[in-house]
Amino acid sequence: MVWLLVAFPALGAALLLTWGKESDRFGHLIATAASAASFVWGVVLFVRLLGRDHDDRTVTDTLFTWISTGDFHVEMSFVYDPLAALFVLLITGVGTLIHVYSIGYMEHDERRRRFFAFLNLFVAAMLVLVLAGDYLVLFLGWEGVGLASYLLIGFWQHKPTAAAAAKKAFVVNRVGDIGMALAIMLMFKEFGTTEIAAVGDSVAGTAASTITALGLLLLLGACGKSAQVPLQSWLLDAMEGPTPVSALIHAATMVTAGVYLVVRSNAIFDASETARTAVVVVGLVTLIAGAIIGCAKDDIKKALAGSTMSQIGYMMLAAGLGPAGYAFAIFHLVTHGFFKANMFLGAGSVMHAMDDDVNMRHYGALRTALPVTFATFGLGYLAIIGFPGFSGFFSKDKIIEAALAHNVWIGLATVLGAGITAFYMTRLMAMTFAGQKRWKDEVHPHESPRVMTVPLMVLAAASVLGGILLLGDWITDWLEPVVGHTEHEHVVILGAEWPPIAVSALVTVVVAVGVALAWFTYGRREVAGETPEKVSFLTRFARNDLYGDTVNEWVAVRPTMTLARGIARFDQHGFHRAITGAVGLIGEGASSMRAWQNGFVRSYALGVFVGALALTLALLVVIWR
Amino acid sequence: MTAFGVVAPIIVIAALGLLFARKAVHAALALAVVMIGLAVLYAANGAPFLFAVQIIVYTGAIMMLFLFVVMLVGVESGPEAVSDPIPGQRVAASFVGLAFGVMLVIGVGQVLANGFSAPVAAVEDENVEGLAALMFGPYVLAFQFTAALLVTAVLGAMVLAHQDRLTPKASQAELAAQRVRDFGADGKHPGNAPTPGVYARHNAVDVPALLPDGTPLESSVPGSLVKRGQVIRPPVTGPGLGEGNGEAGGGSGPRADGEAGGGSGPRADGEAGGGSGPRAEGEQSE
Amino acid sequence: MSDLLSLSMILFTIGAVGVLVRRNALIVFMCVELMLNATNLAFVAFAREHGNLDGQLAAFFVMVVAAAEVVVGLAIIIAIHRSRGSISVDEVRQVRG
Amino acid sequence: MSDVFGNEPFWVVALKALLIFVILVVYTLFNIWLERRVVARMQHRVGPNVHGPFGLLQSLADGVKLALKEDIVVKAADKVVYVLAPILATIPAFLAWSVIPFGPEVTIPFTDTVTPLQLTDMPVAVLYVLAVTSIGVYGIVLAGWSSGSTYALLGGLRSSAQVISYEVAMGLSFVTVFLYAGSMSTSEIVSAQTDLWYFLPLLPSFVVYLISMVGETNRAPFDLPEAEGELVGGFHTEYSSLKFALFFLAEYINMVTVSALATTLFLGGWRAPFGIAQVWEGANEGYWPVLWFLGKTLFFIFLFIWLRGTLPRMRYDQFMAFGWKVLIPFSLAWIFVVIVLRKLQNEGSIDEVVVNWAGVAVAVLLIAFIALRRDKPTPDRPDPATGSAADGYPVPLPFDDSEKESAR
Repeated sequence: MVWLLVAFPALGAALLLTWGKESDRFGHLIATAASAASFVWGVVLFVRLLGRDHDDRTVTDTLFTWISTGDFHVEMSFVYDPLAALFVLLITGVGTLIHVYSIGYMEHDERRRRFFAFLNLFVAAMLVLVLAGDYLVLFLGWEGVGLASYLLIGFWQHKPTAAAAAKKAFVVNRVGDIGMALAIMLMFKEFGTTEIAAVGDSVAGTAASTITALGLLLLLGACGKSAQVPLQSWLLDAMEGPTPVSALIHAATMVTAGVYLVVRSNAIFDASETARTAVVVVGLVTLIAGAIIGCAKDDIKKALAGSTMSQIGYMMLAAGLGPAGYAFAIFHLVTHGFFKANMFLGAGSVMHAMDDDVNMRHYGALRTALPVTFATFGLGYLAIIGFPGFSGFFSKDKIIEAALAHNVWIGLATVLGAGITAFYMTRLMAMTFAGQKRWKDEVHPHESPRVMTVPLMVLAAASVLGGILLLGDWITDWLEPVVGHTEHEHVVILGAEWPPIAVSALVTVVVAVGVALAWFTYGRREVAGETPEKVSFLTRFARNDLYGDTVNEWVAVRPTMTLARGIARFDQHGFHRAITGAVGLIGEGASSMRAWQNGFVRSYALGVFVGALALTLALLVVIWR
Repeated sequence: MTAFGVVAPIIVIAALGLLFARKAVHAALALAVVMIGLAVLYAANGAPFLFAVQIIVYTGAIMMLFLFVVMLVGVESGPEAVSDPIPGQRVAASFVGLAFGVMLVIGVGQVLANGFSAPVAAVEDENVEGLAALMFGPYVLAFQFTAALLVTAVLGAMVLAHQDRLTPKASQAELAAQRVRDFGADGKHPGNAPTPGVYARHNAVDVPALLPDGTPLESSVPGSLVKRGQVIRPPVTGPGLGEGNGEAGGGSGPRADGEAGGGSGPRADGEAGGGSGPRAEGEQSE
Repeated sequence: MSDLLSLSMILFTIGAVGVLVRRNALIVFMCVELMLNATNLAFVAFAREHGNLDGQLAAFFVMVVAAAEVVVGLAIIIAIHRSRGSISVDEVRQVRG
Repeated sequence: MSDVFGNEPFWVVALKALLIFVILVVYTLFNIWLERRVVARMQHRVGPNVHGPFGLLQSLADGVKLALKEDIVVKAADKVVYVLAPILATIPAFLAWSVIPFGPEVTIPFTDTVTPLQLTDMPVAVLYVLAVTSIGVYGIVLAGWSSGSTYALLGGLRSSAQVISYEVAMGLSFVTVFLYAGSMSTSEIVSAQTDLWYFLPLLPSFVVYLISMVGETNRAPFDLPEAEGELVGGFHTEYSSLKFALFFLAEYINMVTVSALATTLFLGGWRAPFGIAQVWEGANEGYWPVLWFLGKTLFFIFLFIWLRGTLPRMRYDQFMAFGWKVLIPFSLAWIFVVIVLRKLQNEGSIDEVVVNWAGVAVAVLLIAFIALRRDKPTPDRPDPATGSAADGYPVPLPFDDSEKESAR
């Protein structure tokens, strides 16, 4: 009955999209109920799975044969295993909270029913993605997620920027999809199957180069969906969508699909050192790049988006570490899902209070005006910077530890990343909630309604308590059937073995430095009401998203446009001429033959017989030869 | 091959008749002869079932349909004009036909010269069963398709030949009621028109019937004959009829009385106006 | 065998010439039927020569298809006659009702 | 089907053909006389009783008179077709008889030759009869067309449409017989009826056949092509003398043909009626079966005459609707039932005897049902002859003098 998980939101989406206007009044409730039902069912299944034997925690639910042609068979099958179970809970749980939040956030939007339909569609697609037992089915969910994100980012289609952002997200994602599609085709060619388990079994005994190619292609797909360098540029623009969308898609779920893909394909990555290294490099670069971008943005959502990039970079990096990191990647993914959703929704709450102004330089001193938002946001903040005891502390710590054990320089880079994270998050907190009020008098900040704050509270609680999952190494244990056993590795720096507590201490110190720097820069000093123009090169660099768009423009867009123009010119002057010339020729020939077209049926019959005669003659000639 | 010797010339002559017949009906008859002849050949060549089907389907159904259409449309379709509107069509057609025939002869001759590998072994006794086994075995799909084809063809023909009624068709009861209403309104006789009298000098319908009292019933003569002025008066059948017919309305004597008064119901009414005029004409032309 | 085939060829040729020469749509149609019949005869002849019944079955199918064709064809002729008052194939020169 | 057919000496075939011809012509003369007598009896008349014993030679006299009448060829007629039409109507009528079995194998007197009492037979004999009948339609259509008369044309069209329509229902009623007998050859169908005549297990088919055979022969109450009130004489309005006689002959032979076919297919052909063969061993041997055969045929002829004497003519559209919308769908449904039964039987799911007797039981129930329905009291209608119908005969209303006076 795993399919029920998908069925609820899918049905909700279908219902809301086809039902007429009369469902405007209660459509959002249907959608929320569908999502909640899916969550409840997810919990039930999860409990059932807990009750099973440690090694017997995989439930396969085959619905029907989707494709059957020749030797190629694709079953429409859902695999419910520990990894998928975690994801299901995260998606439906956070998803339901965001549904609830959206009831308040989108209250005055005319097209609220449609918005909820898209949300449900997204949840359904994401569930298909994580439950898929076959890469082709996974691809179905993958594309469904892409579609839903396109629809949601561009939900306020009346804004040209939103429409452009949606298009950009769609196009960039397609680049990643090419990798994904090629990977699936390669699997079919090499293994004759695209079933995930079967592919995992077939990896042994396949040429290393093939596996590497497969891993790199999958990584390309993951980069697209998870906004990793070099396909990161869409994520920042995607903040044009309604804030719940940013929370759901661009923080908690969709962008994690890439991480999921890498972890799910662990068999492939385990077998290829090169692919793993590529993943680590991509993760590391994204981690630092995202963090730097986060430092320079004045737009609260874009700052958070940079943070998301950065955090997903952490997960990617962890996933690239192989069996040592898979479980921690997922662990961080879950905790990140909690606190990032929390903070995005908090940002939404702030915007709600500030009449949809997103510029942090117009905020300040909101802690008194928005006490609940401030409190929940603050908890999320503590979680993300890794304040000891909070969920982010455990999850990030584990990744840093594993990275240090893997390679000292990579580990140190992740430590640096943690410091930068602390810096920009403190900056964000300080600019938003601390200091003097900088908003204009006509703005009257007010706390959001209960329907929005309750999800915030729940998510804040989860952000704080997420670390529980690590108790007694539960999560590594839980995921072991899927990703293999996680060895506890020892961190060795300068020939000496560092105990975990020492690593934690190091990280905490670095984080404290970051916090202090930010606090002294933004908390204690007056923040300018407008974005300063005279800034250092580094700041401008960061503000412009590290010139990611410019690079894209020069590397991809310009050459393509030039090529297209050349082809168009050739088409105009070459092909067109040739075709019109041919047409003219045929036309003249036809008018000279028009005399034959006399309208008499019998003349045509004569033609038919002459033709038959000629054919028979030809036949006879062939026979005689 | 005695059957062939007898039938083949008939078939060829009939086929040529199809080519040269002036009237469509003659052509259809010629074709029917061809088809029956072919059926005989089928029967003589181990295909008794085809023999029956050929006659029932081709001769009985298809050609009958042709005849129907000929009769429906053929009244004004006279013989074709002598000159062909397409220049050179006849010559070209004859040439192409001849070339085609030659080609066929050569082609089939080629096949025959190569000979057949299979021996002549027609299974005549199990003809029907054998055909059934083939039809419902390997060819069952084709058989089903022909069924679909026939249904489609019937529907298509009905659509093509159908003419929509603008008003609902009057039922028998309505027609009867209308007749009675007409009778009530202006005395139109509700039954059949009376049949003409019989006077066996020649074709007898141009003689009006006589009422029991000896007067001629003018409405018994077909209207077209009256228009043409071909109505004949019986010379002498009753006393005084010969001289009495001229004064129609104002007749003298006791019989005129009876006519005017008794008049035997509605029929007299109907006839009174219509009958007298034409009758005068008829006399003049006679 | 060759007798039957010769007859079949003669009939086919006559039918072909008839289609080309006659102008009455009905007779043209009959000539088409004559050609079909000629092929049927060839089918039967070959069936006998090969000693199996497939040829006869083919002839049977030809008959069925011919019946369908005639039904529709005659309906078209009637429709044309109704709209143009003529059934000469030479009259039907424009593609409009 | 015996191997004898097609392999007999020429003189035997010629003799049999001649005999069939003679029998048919004589039978036709007899039937005409019979019809006149029976209809007369039904109408409280006497009928022809002057020429010959019981007036038996009346038909012969009429025939001679008809043949000697002036032969008129209408001016507007298409001469060739006009002459051809009656011949086309008559020849197929005779041809159909070549496959009708009159009796079992017999020895020709004064020789040693043993031959079946049947001109020939073929695997598709019944279809052959259908085919020949459909050629006979040409005579009617062409007669109607070539006369150059509107009445004749309409009568011819009507007639051929009628015959073709009812031929379908007729053919469908044959199908069940073929299924039961496993053959389309007349002789085998007869021999398949040794134990049980098919009219009982196949009663619905039999009824359909009875109705369609009347329609097929243009007889009352389906004699629409010759509906005198509408079409004068129908397709033969313009015919006279010998040509008309040929049409007349064809019609009566067709009647006998369909009767003989009914006998062959449903009433056991030349087999002696039930009971006789059990009592008398030789009933089905020698020349006796011819008697049974002609007797059964005569029964159907009587049925024709009876119908003519009883029923009024139907309206044309009702008649066609009945054929297409009642008889044919019903036949199809019944064929389906029979096919299912035969399939079950062939697979051994049910016993043949059970099927047969189930059919018989259904038939008996049907007959009983109809009979009981007839017994239901009909609602009282005002008797048109009130007051003077004491002895049960209707008489005209009492003449009222006062009315007559006022009319004057």
